[in-house]
Amino acid sequence: MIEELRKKAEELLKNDTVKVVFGYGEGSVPERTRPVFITKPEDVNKLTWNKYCVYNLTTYLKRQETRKLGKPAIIVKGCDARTIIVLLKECQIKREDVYILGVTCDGVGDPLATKCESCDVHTPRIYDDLVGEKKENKEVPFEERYAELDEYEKLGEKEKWEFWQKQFSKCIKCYACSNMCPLCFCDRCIVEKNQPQWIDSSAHARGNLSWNVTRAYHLAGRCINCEECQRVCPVDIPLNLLNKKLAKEAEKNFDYRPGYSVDDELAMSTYKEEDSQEFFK
Amino acid sequence: MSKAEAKPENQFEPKIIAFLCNWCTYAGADLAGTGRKEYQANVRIIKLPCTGGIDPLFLIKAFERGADGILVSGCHPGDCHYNSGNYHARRRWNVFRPLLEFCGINPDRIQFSWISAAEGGKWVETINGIVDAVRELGPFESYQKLNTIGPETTGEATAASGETG
Amino acid sequence: MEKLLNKNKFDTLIAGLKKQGYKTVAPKKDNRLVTLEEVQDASEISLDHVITNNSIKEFFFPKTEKILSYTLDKNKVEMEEPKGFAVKSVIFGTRPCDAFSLPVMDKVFNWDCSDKFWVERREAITIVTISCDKSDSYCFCTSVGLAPDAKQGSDVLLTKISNDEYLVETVTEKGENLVKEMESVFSDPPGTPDRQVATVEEKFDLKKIKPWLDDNFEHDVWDEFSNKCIGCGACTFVCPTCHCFDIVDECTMTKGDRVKNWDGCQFTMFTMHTSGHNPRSTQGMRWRQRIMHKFKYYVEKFDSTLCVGCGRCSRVCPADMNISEMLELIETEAGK
Amino acid sequence: MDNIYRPYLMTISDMTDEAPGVRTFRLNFSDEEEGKNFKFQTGQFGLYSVFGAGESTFCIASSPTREDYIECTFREAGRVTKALRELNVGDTIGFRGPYGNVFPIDKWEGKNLVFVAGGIALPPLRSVIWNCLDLRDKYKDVTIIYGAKTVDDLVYKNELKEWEARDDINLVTTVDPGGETPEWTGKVGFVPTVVEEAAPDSNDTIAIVCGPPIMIKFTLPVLEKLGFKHDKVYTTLENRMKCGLGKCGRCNIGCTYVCKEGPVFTAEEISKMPDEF
Repeated sequence: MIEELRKKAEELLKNDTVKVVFGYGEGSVPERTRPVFITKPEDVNKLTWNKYCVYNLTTYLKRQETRKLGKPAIIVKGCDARTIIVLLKECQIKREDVYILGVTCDGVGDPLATKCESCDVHTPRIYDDLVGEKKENKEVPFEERYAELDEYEKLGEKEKWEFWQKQFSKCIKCYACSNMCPLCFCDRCIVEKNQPQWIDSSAHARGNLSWNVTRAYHLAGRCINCEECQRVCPVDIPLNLLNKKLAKEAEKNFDYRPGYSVDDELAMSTYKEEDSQEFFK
Repeated sequence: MSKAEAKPENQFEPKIIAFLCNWCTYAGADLAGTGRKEYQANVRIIKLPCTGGIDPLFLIKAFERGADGILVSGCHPGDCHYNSGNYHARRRWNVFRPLLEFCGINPDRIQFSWISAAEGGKWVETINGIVDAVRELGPFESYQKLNTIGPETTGEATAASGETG
Repeated sequence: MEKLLNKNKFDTLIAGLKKQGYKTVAPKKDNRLVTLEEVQDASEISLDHVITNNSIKEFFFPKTEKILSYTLDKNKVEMEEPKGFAVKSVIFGTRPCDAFSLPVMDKVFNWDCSDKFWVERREAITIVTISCDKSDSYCFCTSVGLAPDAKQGSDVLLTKISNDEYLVETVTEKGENLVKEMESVFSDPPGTPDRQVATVEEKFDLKKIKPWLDDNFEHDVWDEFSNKCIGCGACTFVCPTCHCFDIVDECTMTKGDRVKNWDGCQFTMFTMHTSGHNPRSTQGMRWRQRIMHKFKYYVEKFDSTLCVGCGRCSRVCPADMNISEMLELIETEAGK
Repeated sequence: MDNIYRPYLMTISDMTDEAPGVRTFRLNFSDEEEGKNFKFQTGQFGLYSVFGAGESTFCIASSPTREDYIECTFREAGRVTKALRELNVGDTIGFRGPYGNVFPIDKWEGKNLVFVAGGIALPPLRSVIWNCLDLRDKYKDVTIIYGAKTVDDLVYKNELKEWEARDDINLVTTVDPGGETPEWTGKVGFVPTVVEEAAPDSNDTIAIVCGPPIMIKFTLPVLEKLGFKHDKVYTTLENRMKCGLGKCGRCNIGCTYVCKEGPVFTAEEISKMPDEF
């Protein structure tokens, strides 16, 4: 599969279909890979593919440093391809400006990443070219997809508060979560705006709660649960639980899952008259 | 007045912030006033053009600044002055409310309602309802405690916590 | 002064320190993280790690701290000095690289004028370091002039000499006093202790780095190496020697605090002018600033490298940017 | 130990609107004792704070020869300057300083002085201009070349009139093409061009230039052409700052900390700095 990827990348660079290939390269230790940006056909051997390819490379579609390398071919797993669909829907990229090199995937991470346990996109749902044997995207039941939340949803109000306060107290406001997130693409994040200062930039209890809640909320109905925020958090806050909770609510209330089809309407920019309002008085 | 006189001593008086749409609920509250209807005086109203313009951050900010409870209220579905603002708002609260609940914030502290310009009576009921409910819950101490910055809240992991040695 | 400390005395030591009014901080394990934090007794201490996830920095320069409080009444302002930030403490079981970061940072926090929030904490806290008995591939203390059993910055240094025993060496008067205070838990050291110290491979030659940096402010390597950087502040925040900060006001209508927060040179907004002009407008420039600050500017200003080789930045980097790899690359470039 | 981040409390005793969005405050120490002990030299800056909004860095725009007060001039641009503009005479602000180095006016004695400023960059020069004017007999010819986008944008309009009226100052004012009004009697053109036309004699002359980066970039070559040596040209730099004390780590240009080794630099010093402005 690595050979096939390299061959494909080489071809795309040689025939000038793209200027750069966003892919995975060997990391600083065997248990890690790192993003690589291949601009010369002779460098394609730097590309690799293994179970440590956890990154969602689509985040580099938003960064000016990598955008200026020219039209990219981007290696995406099924989950990453969902991000591409959201980015297309949100008009952040144009379809013709990116060449999608899909890879089929049995799961990444060691131990297997949580996101892979309930994967229903082993084969990307959007691609220009597919590398690897096509796999069936078996539907995973709703309960199973959100099973991770059960133990937290069961907690009492006080326990929930204490659990999250303990988690948020660790936050150092490094913003790795939002910088890594391919869907956090605002030029200037709400936390960087100070007129007014909606979110305290200090890493104290108050600032950390408003930051983490807002970050998660801004991804409501958009997050495809690639878990990158959680993976990169240097203080190990289970951020994806928040994202997943929102995804669950969006799916439950609006019957919507982001990144499955370019034809869907975005959940948070539309409405239905029959939307739930049971909690309204 | 009668309520105030009947008030038991040291009874907790919650601070309620109400985010109201200009066209329906605010007018409804106004109607309650012109109709000389009495309701508990714990509410501070913030008038906005439309519930669709209420960012969830407003709610967070209200708690940060000491609110014990929040009411968000606008036009009934179908009645929005801007056609669909309240529908969009409803979507937002449909996900935001569970998120807060998931983080351990009692959903009873945030209430949502549709009150039209003609429903002065419903306004009175709603306010009395939320004030009583939040009074029952007590002050939102767990959130308000977050507000003290300085050595005492820089986290357990910090040498700076505790008293001067 | 040399002594011997048996692991089974940790309990008495921590209890004794607490009795003497010390706040005790030590490595504690929670799930995947090992962090330095307050412990109530020795059973909470975890020593089975290469290095703690958080650095010692936050005990002297917290991620957020009040530097001034005030009350506002119409146009009258009353200022109040923060109190109680310097707590008599012992940090037990930090690593030599972390301990060394303190004398390095003393230089900037005392440059011409002293930051009392740093200085008073320095005075209040005693550092009991444990030499590293293991290392990982991210460690490079030996490349920046340190060693897994270096003493600089520690008040007391413990080095493992058997499964249960540590050799205790006092480094400063403060350390000596601490050992005296706790005399009963220590015993006399053996004649020829077998010091169990990790080996850390020397990855680059520091002497070759600065001359290259002097000449290569403009170089393709800055952009090429950093194009995977996502511009977060994880590296700077976990770094024991990154000391950049922001000052912000947080207030209500009647009172407020002026707060000093960690800030990092990798953020776009860090240097942005109000006009929108940004002297360091690309990630390459910001990455260059980080390397230059650590291995050139600080050396010129304070005759000290602003890096202790702990490797934390490389461990946490979301994009696997590795600082020692960068320096190895510079060494190679310098050799060309 | 003293808290280096603790500001002096200052009372706004007067304010002047200079141009759209630009205002000058005259500030007096709330504590007289502090005021008596306070000394600064021209070129230095400080951190002005609105309690509740934060701190912002600008120069001290008044001359140290006027001892009873300090003045600052700011344009409303960000959070702090916006809050500053909402204040009135009698309100209290914070001030930390003076920080940074100074214009070496002693070294300039007996020489001609040429001041070149653009837009909102006149305030730092105003301090040194008044300083030199208050010691007028120590210097030979004084030329001031000042330009702004429009007539409205010229700051210190009253002082410009006063300088114009004096016969011991050669004042040249200019506005960018299109920025003139029918009554405008000054020049029309960009500052570098006007400097070239005015062609001040470079012999035994010090030039002090302050303005937006683009103006400085084009003015320095003009001065060079007129024969000004790099070490005879002074400017002040600005960078984002938080502490003003060399600790917060953001104002450096290469190895140079603007807050401590600046803000005053000669063109020669600047030419040696890496391109990181």
